[in-house]
Amino acid sequence: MIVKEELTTPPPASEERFPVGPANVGASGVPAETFVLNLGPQHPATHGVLRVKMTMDGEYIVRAEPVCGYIHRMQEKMGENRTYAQYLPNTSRIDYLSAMTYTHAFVGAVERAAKIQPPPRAEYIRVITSELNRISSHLVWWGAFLLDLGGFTPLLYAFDDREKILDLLESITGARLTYCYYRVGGLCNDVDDAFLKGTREFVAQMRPRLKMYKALVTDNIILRKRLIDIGPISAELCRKYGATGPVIRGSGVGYDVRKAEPYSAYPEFDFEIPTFKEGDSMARYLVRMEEIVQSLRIIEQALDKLPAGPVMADKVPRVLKLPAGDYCYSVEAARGRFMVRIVSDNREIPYRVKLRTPCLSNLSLFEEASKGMLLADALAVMGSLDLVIPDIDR
Amino acid sequence: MIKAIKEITFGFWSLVTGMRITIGQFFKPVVTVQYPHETLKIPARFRGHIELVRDPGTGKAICYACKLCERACPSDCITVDGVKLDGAKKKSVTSYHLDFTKCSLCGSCVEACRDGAIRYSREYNLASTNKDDFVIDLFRRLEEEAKSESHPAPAPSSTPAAAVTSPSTPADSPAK
Amino acid sequence: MSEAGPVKNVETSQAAPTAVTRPNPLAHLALPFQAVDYAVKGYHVEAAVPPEQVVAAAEMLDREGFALDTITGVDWLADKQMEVVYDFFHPTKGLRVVVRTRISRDKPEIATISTVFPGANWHERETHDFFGIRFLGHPDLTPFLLPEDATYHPLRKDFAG
Amino acid sequence: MQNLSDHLAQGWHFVQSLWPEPLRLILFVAGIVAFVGANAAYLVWVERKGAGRFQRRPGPNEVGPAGLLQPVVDGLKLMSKQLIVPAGVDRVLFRGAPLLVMAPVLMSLAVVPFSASLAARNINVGLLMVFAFGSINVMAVMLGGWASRNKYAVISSARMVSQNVAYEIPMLLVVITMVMLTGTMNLNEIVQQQAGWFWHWNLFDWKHNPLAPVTFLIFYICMLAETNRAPFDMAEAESELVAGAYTEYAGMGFGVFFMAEYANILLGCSLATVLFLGGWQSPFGVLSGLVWFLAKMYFLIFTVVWIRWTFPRTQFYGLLNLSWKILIPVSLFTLVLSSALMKLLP
Repeated sequence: MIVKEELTTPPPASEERFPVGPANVGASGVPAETFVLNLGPQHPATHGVLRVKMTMDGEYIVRAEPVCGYIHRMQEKMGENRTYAQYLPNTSRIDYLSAMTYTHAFVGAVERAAKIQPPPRAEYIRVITSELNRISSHLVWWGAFLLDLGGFTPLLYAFDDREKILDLLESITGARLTYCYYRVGGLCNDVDDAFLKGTREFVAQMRPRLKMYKALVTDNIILRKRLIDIGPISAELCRKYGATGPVIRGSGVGYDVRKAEPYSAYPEFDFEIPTFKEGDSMARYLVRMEEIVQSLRIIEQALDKLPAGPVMADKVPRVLKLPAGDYCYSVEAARGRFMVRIVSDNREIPYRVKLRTPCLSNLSLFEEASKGMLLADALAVMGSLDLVIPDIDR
Repeated sequence: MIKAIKEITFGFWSLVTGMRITIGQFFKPVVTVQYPHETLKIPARFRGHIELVRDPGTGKAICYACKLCERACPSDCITVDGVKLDGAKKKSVTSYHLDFTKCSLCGSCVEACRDGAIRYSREYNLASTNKDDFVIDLFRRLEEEAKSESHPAPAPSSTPAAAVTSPSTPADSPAK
Repeated sequence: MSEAGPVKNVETSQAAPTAVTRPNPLAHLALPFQAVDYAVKGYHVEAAVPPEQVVAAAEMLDREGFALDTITGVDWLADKQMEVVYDFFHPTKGLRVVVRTRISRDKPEIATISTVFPGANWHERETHDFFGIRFLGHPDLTPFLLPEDATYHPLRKDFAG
Repeated sequence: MQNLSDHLAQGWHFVQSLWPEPLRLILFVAGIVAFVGANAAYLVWVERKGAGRFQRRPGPNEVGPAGLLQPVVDGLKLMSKQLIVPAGVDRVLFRGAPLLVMAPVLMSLAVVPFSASLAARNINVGLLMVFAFGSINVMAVMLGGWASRNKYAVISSARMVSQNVAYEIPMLLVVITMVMLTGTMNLNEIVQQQAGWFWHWNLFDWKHNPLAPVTFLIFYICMLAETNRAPFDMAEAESELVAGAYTEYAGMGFGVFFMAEYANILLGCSLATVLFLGGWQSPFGVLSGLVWFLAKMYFLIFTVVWIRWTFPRTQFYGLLNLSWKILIPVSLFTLVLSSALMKLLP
C-alpha cells in the first residue's frame, strides 16, 4: 500500500517524522504532520478501480481526492464509429447494474430524433424491465454497502433475491447483466406468459423479504449508530455539484427524472418519490429501500394494465439516418439522472455521443463532504453514494 | 437519562431480533446450486456464442456466405467466405471464423441474417488456457458434428435445434 | 421566480410543433433564452451566447437555483469551430436549460465556471482531455480520465489513431 | 459417565504416584498445546460451516466428508507459504510478535479446570494469572502492527490498543465482583461452589447478585472486544484496513496470529463457563464432568460465530463510548450492589 517513491528514500529519524503536532484538522492551516494514504485502485471498499488519495492526520481525513480513469474505455469515441444499432451493446456496459435504463436512454434519444413512437406494449414492457433492473441494482448496493460496514450475511440474502430477478430477465432477454433487449422502435422480442407469472410471484415474494431486511438491518442499533448523522450532504452542496438520484433525494430535494421530465409510460402509473430531509447516510439508505417498494408498485400496475399488440413500431428504416441537430433524452437510472445527447449530421453514424452519468457528479462532492471525517465514516459515506466506477470513467 | 435507557433497551431488542432471524435462516435448506455436481436448466433464449444451423433437408449448412452478419457486427468478429459450386445457384460457405474474444453477444448478426442460418448456442463452459481456442471455425465444427453423427448412424439423422445440455468446451473441438 | 410555465407533455406532441408560442420561463433574464419544444429537443430553454458571457450566464442560473448537469464539447472541423454546450437542470422546478457557445478551433480557450459551480471542475477537465479546450482560471487542468502524461485529444475529428 | 471420569482419576493417581511431578506437567503441557492446536484448527471449520449455514449455503464440503479435512489442508497451505519479511521492517519485533501472541494463551489455559481432576496447576490466584497474561497479547499484536511499517498496520494497532484498554476495565470490574462473591481466586473452588442444580450457578445467584445475567453479558461483550471479534473487529476491518495489523504477514506468521485469535476465544469462553455457568458441574446435579464443560464452552463459541455473521461493525468511537459510558458504570453498580447485598443478607 505504500506509495512507491516513499520506499526508496531512507526513513528519516523517528522523532522528526512524527512530532506531536496539534490535530487541528483542515480548519485553519494544514496540521503539522499528515501522511498520504492510497485507498485503491486495488481496495475492497472502492467496488472497482477507483483510487482515493487521502491526506490524513491520524484517523481524520484532511483531504480526500478521488483519482479516476483506471477503467476508462472511451465509450464516446466508440459512439462515433458505430451505427445506432451497433452501439446498443455498449450502452449496457456503461453502468452494468442498470443496463436496461441506460439502453432505454440511448434508444429514446434516437426515437426522439427520428420521431419514431414505440407501441404502448413495448413502452410498458420497457418500464417493467427497467424497474426490475432498478430493484436488482438496489439489492447489489444494499449487500455491498452492508459488506463495507462489516455485515457479511445480508449480501447473501440480497443476492438470493436478486438471482430471481436475473433468472426472470434471462428468460426473456437471454443475458443476465448486459441485456441488449431494447431496439430503436420497440423490443427485439416479446415477453412470454412465464415471465409475467414469474414477475407476479417475485413481487408477492419480495414484500415479506423486505420486512425481514428491515428487522435484520434497518432497525439494528449498530447500523443506526453507524449511519445516522454520518456524512451530512446539504441540498445546496448537491445542487452545486449536480448530484442526482438517491443522493439529492436523501438531502430533501425530491428530484426524479420520472416525475420532473416524464418519459416513456411513467405518467400512467402513480408512485411517490421517497425523500428524506436529514441528508445523512441513513437518509440515503432509507431512500433506496423505499424506492424498492415503489418499484414493486410500478411493476404491479404495469402488469395489470399491460396492453396487447405488437412490440415493434411498424416502419423503422433498416439504415437509420437522424436529421441534423442535437437531441437529448434523460432517464432515472438506479444511481441518478442519466442523459444521452446525440449530435447528428444526417449520416447513419452519430457525429457526437455525450453520456452524462450520475456517478461522476455524485462522486465529485465526496472531496468536500469528507473533510475532517474519520476513515471508517468516509468509507461508509462512499458506500452510501452507491458508486459504479465504469460509470464514472466511461 | 430516560432517552438513553430507552435507546439501550430498544437497541438490545433489535440485536436480539437480528439474531433470531439469522438462527431462523440457519435451519432452512441451502439455496445454492453445487455447480460441478448439479447444473441449472438453461432458458430457451440463452445467448451462447453463435453456431451454424443445418438445413434439415440436405444436412448442409443453410448459410450461403452473403456476409450480412459480417457487416452487421460492431466489433468485426465474423469473417465468412464461400465458393460458388458449379450447378448450384447460390454460393455455399466454406469457412466461418468467429473471434469470440471480441464478441459482445449483442445479437446483431443473428438479427441481420435473413435466412436464420446462425443461432445462439447453449455452451457456457468456455474456460480455456490459451486465447486462440476462442477463434472458432463454426463451419469445420458443423462438419465434425455431421461426420460424427453420420458415422454411427448411416442415415443422416436431422437434429432439430437440439438443446445441447451436455456442455462441450471448445477445447475439445480443434479450433484451427 | 414565478411558477414555471406548463411543461410540454411528451406523448401528446408528436405532431409538428405549429407556431405555438411557448411561455419562456426564463424570459426575465438578460440573456437571449428561447423556449424550445421539449418533445423534439429534450430540453425546455436554450440560449446561444458568445464565450465571454458564459460565466455571467452561469452566475444567473446559479442564482435561479439551477444545477450544472454536464459540459459537452463538439468539434466542428468543417467550420473550424469548437462548440461547448452547458446543460443545467432545476432540482425543484424540473426545468432543463442549455447554454451553447462557439470558440475558434485553433485557439480553443474559454473562461472556467468552476468558481460558480464547483461541480464543473471535473467536467471541464474531461472536456479538456478529449478536445484540448483550455479553461482559463481552472484550479488544475491535469488529465482527468486519460493517463497523466497524455498530450493527445482523442475526440478531435483530426485525431489520428 | 461418572465412573468413567472416576476411573480416569484413579488411573491418573496411580500414574502420578509412580513418576515424579515434572512428567505430569510435561504431559499436561503437551495436552494443552494439542487441545489448543486442534481446537484452533477446527474452530475455523466451525466458523466457515456456521457462516455458510447462516447464509443458506453449505460451507466447505469438497475436501473430506463435509469439509472436515479443510482445516488440515489450510494448515498445510499456510505452512508451505514463504515467510516474507518486507524491506525496512524491524526484524526482531516482526519475527517476535507471532510468538508473543501465542505464548500467553497457552500459559493461562494451564489454570483452567477442565474437570475435577483435569487441571494442570491448581493455583489459588489462578484468575489473577489469567488476566496478567491476557494483557500481553494486545501488546504483542501492537508490536506486530508497528514493526511491519505499513500505514494500515499502524492505524490498526493504534485502534487495537485503545480498544483493549477500553474493554479491560469493565472486564476486571466484573471479575472483581465474582471474586468478591465467591471469595476465592482459585478457579477450581469457584467451580466447586457452584455444585448442584443449575440454579446454583453464579449466573442465577439471585440472593447476592440479582444483576448476574447483566454481569455475564458484560463479561461476554468484553471478551468479544478483547479478541477483536464480531461487532468489535475494528482492528482488522477488511473494508478499511485490509488485514489490519497482519497485513504484511504471510504463511505461518499469519497462521499463528489466526490461531492465537481462536485460542483467545477458547480461553474467553472457558473462563465465562467457569465463572458463570458452573464449569464442569452438570445442570442436574449428577454426572458432572468434562463433557459438560466442553458443551457449555462450545455453545458460547457457537454464539461468538452467530454474532459475527449477524451484525455489522461498530464505529470506533461508538465502541469506546459503549465501554466508557455504559459498561463501566453498570459493572461498577453491580459491584456496589452485590457488596451491599452480601453485607445485608449473608
